[in-house]
Amino acid sequence: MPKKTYRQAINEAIASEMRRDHRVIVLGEDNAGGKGAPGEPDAWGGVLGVTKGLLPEFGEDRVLDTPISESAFIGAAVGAAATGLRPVAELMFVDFMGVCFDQIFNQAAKFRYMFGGKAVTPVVIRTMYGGGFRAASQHSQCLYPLFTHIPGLKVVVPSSPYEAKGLMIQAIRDDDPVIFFEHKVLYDVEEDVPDEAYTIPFGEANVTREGRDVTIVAFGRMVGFANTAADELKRDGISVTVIDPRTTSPLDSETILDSVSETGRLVVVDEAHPRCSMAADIARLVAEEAFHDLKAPIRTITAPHTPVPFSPALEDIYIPSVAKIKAAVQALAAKVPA
Amino acid sequence: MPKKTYRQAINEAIASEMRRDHRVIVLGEDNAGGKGAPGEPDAWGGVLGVTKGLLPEFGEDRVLDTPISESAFIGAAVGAAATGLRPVAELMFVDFMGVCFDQIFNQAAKFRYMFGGKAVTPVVIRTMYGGGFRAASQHSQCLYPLFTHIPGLKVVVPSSPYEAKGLMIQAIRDDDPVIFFEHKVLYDVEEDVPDEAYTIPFGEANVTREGRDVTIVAFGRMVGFANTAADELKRDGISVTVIDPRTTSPLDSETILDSVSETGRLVVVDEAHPRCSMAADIARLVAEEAFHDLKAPIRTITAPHTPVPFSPALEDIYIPSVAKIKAAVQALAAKVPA
Amino acid sequence: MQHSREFLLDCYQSMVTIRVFEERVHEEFATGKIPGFVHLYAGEEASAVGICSQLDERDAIASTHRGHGHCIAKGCDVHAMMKEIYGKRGGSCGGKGGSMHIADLAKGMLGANGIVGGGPPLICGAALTAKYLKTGGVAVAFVGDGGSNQGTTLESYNLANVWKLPVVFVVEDNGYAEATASAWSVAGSQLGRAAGFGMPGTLVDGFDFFAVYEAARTAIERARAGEGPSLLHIKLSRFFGHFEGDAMSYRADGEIQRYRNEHDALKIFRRKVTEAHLLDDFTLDAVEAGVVRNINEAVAGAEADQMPTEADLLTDVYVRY
Amino acid sequence: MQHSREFLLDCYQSMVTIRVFEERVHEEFATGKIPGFVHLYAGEEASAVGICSQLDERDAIASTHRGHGHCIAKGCDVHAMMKEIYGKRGGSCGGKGGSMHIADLAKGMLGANGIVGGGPPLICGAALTAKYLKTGGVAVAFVGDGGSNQGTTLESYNLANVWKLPVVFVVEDNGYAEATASAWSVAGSQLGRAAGFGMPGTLVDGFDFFAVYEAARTAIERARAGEGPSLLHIKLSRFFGHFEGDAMSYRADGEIQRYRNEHDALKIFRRKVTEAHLLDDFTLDAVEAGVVRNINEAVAGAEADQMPTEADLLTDVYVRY
Ligand SMILES: Cc1ncc(C[n+]2csc(CCOP(=O)(O)OP(=O)(O)O)c2C)c(N)n1
Ligand SMILES: Cc1ncc(C[n+]2csc(CCOP(=O)(O)OP(=O)(O)O)c2C)c(N)n1
Ligand SMILES: [Mg+2]
Ligand SMILES: [Mg+2]
Repeated sequence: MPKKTYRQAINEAIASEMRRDHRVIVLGEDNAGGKGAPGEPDAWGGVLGVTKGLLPEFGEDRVLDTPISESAFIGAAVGAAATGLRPVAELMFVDFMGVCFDQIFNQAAKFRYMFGGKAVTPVVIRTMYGGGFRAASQHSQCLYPLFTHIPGLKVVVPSSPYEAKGLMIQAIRDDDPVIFFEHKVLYDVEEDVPDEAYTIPFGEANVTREGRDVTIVAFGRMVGFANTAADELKRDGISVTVIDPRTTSPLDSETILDSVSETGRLVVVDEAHPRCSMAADIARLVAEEAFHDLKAPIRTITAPHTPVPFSPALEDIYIPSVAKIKAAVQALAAKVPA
Repeated sequence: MPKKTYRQAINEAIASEMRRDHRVIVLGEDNAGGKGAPGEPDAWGGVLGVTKGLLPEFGEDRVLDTPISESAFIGAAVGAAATGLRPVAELMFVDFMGVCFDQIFNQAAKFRYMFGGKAVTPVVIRTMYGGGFRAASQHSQCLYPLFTHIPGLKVVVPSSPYEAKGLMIQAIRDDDPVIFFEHKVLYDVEEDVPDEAYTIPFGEANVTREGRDVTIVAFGRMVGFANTAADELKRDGISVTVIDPRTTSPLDSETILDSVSETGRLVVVDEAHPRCSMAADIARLVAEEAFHDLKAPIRTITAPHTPVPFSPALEDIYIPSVAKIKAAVQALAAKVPA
Repeated sequence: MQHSREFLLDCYQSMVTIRVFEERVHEEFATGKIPGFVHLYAGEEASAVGICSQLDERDAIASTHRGHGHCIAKGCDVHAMMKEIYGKRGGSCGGKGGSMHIADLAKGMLGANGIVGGGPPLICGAALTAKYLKTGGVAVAFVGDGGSNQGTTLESYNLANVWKLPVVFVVEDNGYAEATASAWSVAGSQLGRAAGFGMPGTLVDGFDFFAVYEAARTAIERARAGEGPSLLHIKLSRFFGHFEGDAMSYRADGEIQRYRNEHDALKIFRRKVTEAHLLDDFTLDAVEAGVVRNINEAVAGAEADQMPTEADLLTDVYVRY
Repeated sequence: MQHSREFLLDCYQSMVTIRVFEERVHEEFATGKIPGFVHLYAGEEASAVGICSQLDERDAIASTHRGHGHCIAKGCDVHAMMKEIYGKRGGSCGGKGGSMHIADLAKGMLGANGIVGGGPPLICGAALTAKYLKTGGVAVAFVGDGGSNQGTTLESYNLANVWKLPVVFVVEDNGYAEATASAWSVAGSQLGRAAGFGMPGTLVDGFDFFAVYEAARTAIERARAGEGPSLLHIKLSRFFGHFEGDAMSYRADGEIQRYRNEHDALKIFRRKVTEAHLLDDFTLDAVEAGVVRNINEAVAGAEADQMPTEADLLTDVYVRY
């Protein structure tokens, strides 16, 4: 199987769906780039090149650049979805949600319910999230917990190129509004990705490591960290299950509860801030529904309750690390009754 | 002590701070009302009358009506706070956050950290929340979990008139950005409220009922429900502690953990949606930090994962109820080992 | 523009339906039977009907919190609307939406909207669909004078023109946003803004159906021809408060009575069509009588309908979850 | 307008400082020493300095992601700025903000801003403070051509005028928002929009310090006199990419070279002041040499400075929590 980056995987997923269904269109700031400018068309293909090449293949009717006015063009994507298209809109960085959240959480998310089941809004909103880019407080947030809180939205947090492709195709074919979180630090990560189209269903977790002692639930970029931690811990004789829920909404509770019923120990790794986070959300799930299976306190590992710092020296200790995950697992495993 | 409504208590708090400090100003849509119109000035005093009477006392320089442009005027409040005033701005319904969230979560919340501790942004954003008004999906949300997630914000959820007055005065005197959540259904609730100014510190929970069997943590309007449930359960011989954290950020973890260490049983009541909620947040706290004190699963009671319905028949079963709280406590108490 | 008798009768019927519907909701609200926030459109009928009478199923509209008139003009079922306002199961939205969220996507009515400025971005999307699928459709966004200051609206002016979308922006200026006068809250002017964003703008007497019709015709034709968006600044008045329960102390003494006497769109329409011998009073009276019967039935139907039940609470959130 | 020698020297020094600072950051970035997203202001110096040279500590500015020039023009310490860009402890923000968040509230510099359109609402607030406290201060919001389409900016035009705030909106139109041409993304025109919101607007040659100075003087005087906001549409060009690393294939061949040759604000300033015998080349050269020394020291200082440490991570979130 050919190796592809996370960036390529997403690009390929969008392109293949555009070939399959003419209702799929792409829009966002500089999704092509060079609009109205004297130089090359498709000059950017997105700020980090994810949509590069779509313009030459699909043309200006289907790959639309936009003025900087997120409310208008994210809202336009929502309105287009409600009237028959299947737009893939880009909110460049999720940090920009604050200028357009209404169109997402009050419009797209609620149409179906408010209108008594008579609306279908198949919009995908792609957005970059996460730290590690030295992009500071307004370009490094995770924020998927805010979207997960909102009924009516589906929230996807792909952890690898293979996952990204299958989940993006699913997102585009899905009939509900989907927020698709792309971790900017993962774009250059490579793995085997099939050329053909495939879907990964929403709400079905991926168990990336199987173990007996401790369950780790991790999201997005943190899945890779958890896998590394699990592999290293294995050498120390600690056997860890790693669960990648893939989507935070819907959430595959069953896989998590099943695993905890075997291990009795849970670590949740969430790159977001701690309060009202996915870490808290999973902790709630297990403390309410699998309490009697738990043999030890739940441990959550998150970023701290501070904005994301700019300085590499600070950002590196800000983001959850493999070392922190290992330490948490070791502390829990130490409590294994002999 | 004179009886006052929640509405009066808030009004009195703002008025007394305006008398005390000329830097305190008020702004929002129709906070006076009748601006530019041929009829009476102060025609509305806020959409539900909370700021009524401020214009006649303090004049147009200090009670500013605004065009409908929440980004501009909430942002103006933030900018005014960063340059020396102490604005109390109104975001009429918290449901409208989607058109102005950037100025709150990326600007006000982050100035201090991004600028290395060199900014002070003493802005208060008052906002209405909650169900029960038959105001449907876009005028009934709670959404305080979204604000609680954001480092840099303080989030206040007063549960009664007495609480509202003391917390509002604290909010205005506080040097950090504060989001002040007013439950629209509580406005006409009355209780004894002193005439003089007093503050209630942030991050110090109020224990409204003391009991041995079960701890309930409840927020805002849900505190009253929890108190009623506790009183009724007492007659059945179940002794319940009710904790009103007052502020979700900062959170008084200690009082909650202390209580759970005595009761071993926890019910969290949160009117918000379940995912990444305060219910989840408190469950995380206890499952991580007081796990060994727990004698039974944590129970959370929230609204369901759906938008708020309009029909009274649906809204009444949508909002957590005294009956649901009692049932949860009873179920937990039944598991009390004899 | 020559109008057929039939067309004029249809338009009159629409306008009267809005008026009688709203007057009746006002009365029933006062009795406590109707829950929630209700914003009435009475007085503004010529705007909704003058515009929507030129639209068909290809065409979409987005409305505001004050949506009943737009719904009726775009052909929504008034019986289902009334049930919705009562929160009943047979309502347009099964009782889940209420007055502020009535929609009928099949009819191109993309919904009333509880968010001021919520509609214009959505309508850019509906216009994009029409343009992309080459349906020939146009999309109309109604906003109030208050909503004309919201950033979402202003951004949409730009986007619609940059993308050359078939949009008509209709600013229904009834003089107030809640209790705030548009004379104060709108810096510059609606037409100046249209020009600032490079699109044609027209000031329209919103009490005169024919004035609205003509201005809208030009804008709609322009949109259908692929020439891009236009803006109509329609001056009119609401006959009731901002919402039901509003004491309206911000309005001048006798203001509403004056509008009702001198600027009633229904009376003006009747005068014009009878004076021109296009329709006679007898026929128009019959239309009114028919509308009153229909609205009576709508209210009776709404009162008789069932409330939704617990089984309905959790449905309709997702297509599939 | 007559300018003193001293004033002109100060302004030239500011402009040269911006230029040399930016050219140097460009070089250092290429070596990999500077982390993150960096947007350079070189080429636009006459705008920042033409305006900020007329402001004092009462006055506030809000900047954009492309903030270095505004910071320098408003008097921020270039040594602390350079440290900040390197993420060092002695930086303006202790390394927590970086290039996109340099601020100095004591100097009335309310911050660069990572959010396009983030500044104008804030500047309305700074203007409100000045108006309410009667400080005589004015508040200036810089936005790009791209930012001129953001709803937050457009709302601020209206609010500033409705409240008659002492604001100057400065649209720095460098022809591009990222890779998108302003000729395409801005429907209508900046001046048309100013008129649409009822405020004066002036088109300004942004390569000419004196043109900027004069246009800004009128706008600032108007604001100080309590007459409300104005807008300046300043045409200029950036000499580097959108951010460091941008290959700029969207620009015309030779475009930047042409601007550097024919529209360099520094060269134009030098020519004007020497031709008018206000300053001589020798003095100006000395200024340049001094600036180069200063920036060399700034870079050396930044390289030598410490990184913040774990103890700094959790501080500065709240005044008290
Ligand atoms: C974003 C937002 N801000 C404020 C409100 C509250 N609100 C509802 S209607 C209204 C006034 C709208 O005035 P206008 O646009 O003139 O419409 P009209 O009511 O006159 O028809 C306001 C402020 C809202 N629903 N949404
Ligand atoms: C709300 C928001 N949308 C998009 C971006 C990404 N972005 C950063 S700068 C920029 C272009 C800004 O163009 P312009 O306003 O012309 O300023 P210039 O870069 O030309 O100085 C964009 C799209 C952002 N930072 N914030
Ligand atoms: Mg109005
Ligand atoms: Mg630009």
